[in-house]
Amino acid sequence: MKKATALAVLTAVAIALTGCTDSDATDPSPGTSGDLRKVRVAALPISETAALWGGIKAGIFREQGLDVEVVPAQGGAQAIPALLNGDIDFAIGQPFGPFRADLQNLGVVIIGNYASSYADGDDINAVVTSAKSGITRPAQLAGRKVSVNSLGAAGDVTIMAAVEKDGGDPAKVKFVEVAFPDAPAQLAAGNIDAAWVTEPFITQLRKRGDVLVVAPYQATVPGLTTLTTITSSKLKDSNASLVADFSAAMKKTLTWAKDPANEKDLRQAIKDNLTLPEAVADSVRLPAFGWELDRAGLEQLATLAQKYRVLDRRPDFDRLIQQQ
Amino acid sequence: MPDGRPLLRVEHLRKVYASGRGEVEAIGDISFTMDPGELLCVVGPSGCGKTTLLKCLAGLLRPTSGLVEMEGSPVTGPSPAMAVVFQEYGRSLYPWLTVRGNVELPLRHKKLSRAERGRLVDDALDAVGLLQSARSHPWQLSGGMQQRVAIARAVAYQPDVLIMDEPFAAVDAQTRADLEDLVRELHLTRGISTVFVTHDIDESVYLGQRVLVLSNSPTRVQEDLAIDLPPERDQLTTRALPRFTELRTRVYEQIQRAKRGPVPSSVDARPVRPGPQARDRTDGH
Amino acid sequence: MRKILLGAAGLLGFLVVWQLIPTLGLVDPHYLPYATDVFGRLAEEVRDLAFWRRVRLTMTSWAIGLTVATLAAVALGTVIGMVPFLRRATHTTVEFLRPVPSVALIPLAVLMFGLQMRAALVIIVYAAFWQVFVQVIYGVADVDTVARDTARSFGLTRAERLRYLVLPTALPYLMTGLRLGAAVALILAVTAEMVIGNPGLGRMIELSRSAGDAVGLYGLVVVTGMLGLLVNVVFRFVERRSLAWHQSVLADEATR
Amino acid sequence: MTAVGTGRARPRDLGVQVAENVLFAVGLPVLAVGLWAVWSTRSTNRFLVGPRTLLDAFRQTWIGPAFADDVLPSVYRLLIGLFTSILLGVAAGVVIGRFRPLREILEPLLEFFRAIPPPVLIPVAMLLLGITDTMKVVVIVSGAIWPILLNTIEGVRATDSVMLETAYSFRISRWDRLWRLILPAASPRIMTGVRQALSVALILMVISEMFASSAGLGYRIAYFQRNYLIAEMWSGILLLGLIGVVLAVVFGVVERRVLRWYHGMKEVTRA
Repeated sequence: MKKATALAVLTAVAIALTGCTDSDATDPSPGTSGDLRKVRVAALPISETAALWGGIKAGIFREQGLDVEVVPAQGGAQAIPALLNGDIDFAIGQPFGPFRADLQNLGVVIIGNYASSYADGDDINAVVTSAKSGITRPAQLAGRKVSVNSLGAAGDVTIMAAVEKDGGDPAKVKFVEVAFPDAPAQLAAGNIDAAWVTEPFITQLRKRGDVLVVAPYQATVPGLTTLTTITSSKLKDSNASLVADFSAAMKKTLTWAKDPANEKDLRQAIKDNLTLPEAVADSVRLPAFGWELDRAGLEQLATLAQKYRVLDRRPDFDRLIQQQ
Repeated sequence: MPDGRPLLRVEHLRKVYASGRGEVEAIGDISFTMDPGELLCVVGPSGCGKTTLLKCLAGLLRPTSGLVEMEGSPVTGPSPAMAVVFQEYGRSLYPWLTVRGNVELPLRHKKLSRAERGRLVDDALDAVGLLQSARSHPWQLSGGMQQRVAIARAVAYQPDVLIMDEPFAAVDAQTRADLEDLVRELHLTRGISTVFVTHDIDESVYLGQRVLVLSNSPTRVQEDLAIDLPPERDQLTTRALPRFTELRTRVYEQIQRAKRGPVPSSVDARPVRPGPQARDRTDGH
Repeated sequence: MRKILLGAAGLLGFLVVWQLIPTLGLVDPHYLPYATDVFGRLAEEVRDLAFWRRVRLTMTSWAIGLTVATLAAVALGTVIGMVPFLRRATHTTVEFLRPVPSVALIPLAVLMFGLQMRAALVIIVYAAFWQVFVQVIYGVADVDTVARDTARSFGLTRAERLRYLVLPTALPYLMTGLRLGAAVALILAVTAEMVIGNPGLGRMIELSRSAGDAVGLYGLVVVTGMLGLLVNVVFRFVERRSLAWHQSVLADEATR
Repeated sequence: MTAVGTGRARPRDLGVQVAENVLFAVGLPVLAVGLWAVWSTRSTNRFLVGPRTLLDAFRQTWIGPAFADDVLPSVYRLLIGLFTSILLGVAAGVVIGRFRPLREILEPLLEFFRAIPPPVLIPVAMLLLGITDTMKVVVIVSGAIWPILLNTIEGVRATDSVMLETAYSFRISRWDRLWRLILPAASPRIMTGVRQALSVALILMVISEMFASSAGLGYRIAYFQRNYLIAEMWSGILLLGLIGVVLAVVFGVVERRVLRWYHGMKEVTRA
């Protein structure tokens, strides 16, 4: 009886396995990989990472003698410790990760930009509210419950700045932490009054009739960087050539990604690496890619963060920012 | 019960269990009556369905056919006029309750004042000599004392009939003798009508006013024997009486005959489908 | 047979109810997708090698974690259990460390090991260790005093006593600990992947959630349940076997 | 404890005995903390802290408003979740345990639900209920109820047949049968279930807050970690540990009270 069951299960598995697919399989790499240096890069599983995926697929890193493995990280919280203990070599993440790491003297450096918001036009993130909330301008967010994906980062800092700029009391905004994908449901359920979200959720929310209150980056620090490229100072000192080669490849990759001619490849990279619906992958608004850091913008962000007591000190920018 | 009607009447009682391999007849055909105030012992060979009979009397089992009547009305379920003392005292007393709690539990649904209830419990515990152990838990007592608690519980319930299912089968000989005397004493002083099921011949003769010998497969009443021993009995002298020995021998013979099988003169012996002998867990030793 | 039929009826009934809830519009299918969709997706998934790779990753960290925890627990448990002095000396420490929820260590594990499997292993080992350790201590303490005295009077060495007396007595306890530990280890293997983000089924659940893919999410919940069931069934079987062996050995000894 | 090594059977001075017990109880922890303190002065690992730093951080972080803002709501949700699980688990367990066909129908289903690693229910609960306190309590219940439910079923099912017959024969009321027979008889198993549920509930309290929260102990610890506030993070781990220990102690006291008869009986049969 038992044996028969086991046999049946085995047969079922065997039948199921014939004609298997493998969605993880990567394209066979052209050229040799013999003398490539292995590099592990942590990146968030979001559409912005398309440039990195696309650049790897386009062979830009291989040209520099690098074999890149993208390690999906949940956030800077996991990436920076991994960076420090040598588990990964580089990470792409929001600037507050390195800010805080620097304040704790952890030895992290920003070696370049990755993506920025837009100084004009539709931005890549925004505060959205339901039509019936009656909120139309940033000042009205005071006293309301606003969600951000991570407390104590660029989201709440720039929203507070936008509220103050509009004449509201920034201290009265009640921030709660809600992940971007959960925000639409929370907004609809009335658990929050407004949500700070990125694409594709802005489009999704506006389609159902919700209204855009403000794009806080654009309103306070236009063109503010959203994602930076970081590494540990230890790696930078001990293996300067690797850092230089990686930086060169990143620079090329981001230039490649900025070229509208390559947009199709970028969107294909999103489809290959994320489980997003096809239509969303085709319509999601991509950020402004670029390698050159806007140090003034970052310093301004840190100033605001200090002002709103999100950071209690100022990072040492001369040490932290080492544009390659 | 001055009208002289029988207290308990059993007529053509039959019980068949449906089991996986066909039907098993535990009781073939039993009829007897019992008068108020009587102490009736039921003996029979192992596996003759004594426990089944008892459960039918107590209303715990529904007979397949036949009738059990208590004071003129049929027994269809557990009756407030009956109290049962089970063989497995360890499993019929609740270990999480104290001795007092165990005795009091069945009284909770009787409409009694708290004081009245307390008096009944005290009285019953006193009767079995356990008043000073009232606050102990059953498992802190010896086996014999635990069975006394079970008897006290039955006595406090104030039943018209006390039904005891091989209550002393699991205690040592000395304790057993003490408990037998306790049953005799309760019967004499309180006049409680008692049905006492046992497989021990000596015990049945020593205790009973009447002994009902059951036959084996199909179970019927083999013999209904009056025990004409004096009501005042004690372990030494009564058991030494020649009459005691005679009665004992008589019951013994009947049981031996019962074991050999159905009596040929039986009119009611119905053919039974072959199957394993009905055995109650409690009879299976 | 009746049991199997009734059980199957129960499962079927559950699936029908599940299917009906979104069909009747009681819950938005975006939040509770149709059972048919979920199982359809599962049927697709099991033909995808990537799915099996994730299962393997999760089960690998589970297996390594459980093994390390068991070895450590058996070694420490036997030593501490056999030496009354150690047992007394470690009692408070054990009673303090045991109820510490292992998930409290997740942030620490992340800081120490980042995204590596080791971060998950720290948590798995910590949780599974106590389950096995406590059972081993019970088992070793359960050695019959008469048997122990007999062994001593015959001049058995410590090693011999361990081999012929302590281990056979403690084995069923160890198996119980192993069963409990295996279940806990699986819970934490999946949890660690969800929270830390090291690859495996747990991270896939988190990804499905953030992608708003309810069908995939429910499918993965079903898969983890099946894995849990499999682990339970296998370890319960092993435990029962070890108990049977234990008793048959005792019976053997008695007839000799 | 054992028959071996009772050479010194003569009654000893009570003071000496108490001192010895205390020494055994605190000896190893004191030794460990001492070693830790010494080690921390030499260690260069920036993610580990010494006992002094930890204690300071603990005082500064948790004694004050954070206790009311983060700790109490977490503990409150935990307790609500636990009590709901016990109530529902025992109630359903009694019904299912007493009614055999129901039990047979539900058994495989319940086994499956128990086997699901409870944290994977968090995303499901978030989908169905949104990110609310109710969701966190539901998550705790949906994980903690299974050990209680299954153990109650098992305990109720195994109620001794003679005890049941006794109850029937004395016509003990349904109510008394439930409260004075079935529940006490199942109580050792129920307590086993509750003990397992305790650790599951604590895990779920933490994880649900790490996932979907802007307050609470779990969120706070994750927050400290994200901001590299190492000593504060350690203090959070310590606090969680303390909550675990307090829960275990309270449970131990309750269990000893509820199951006094059971432990007493076991001791008697063992002797």
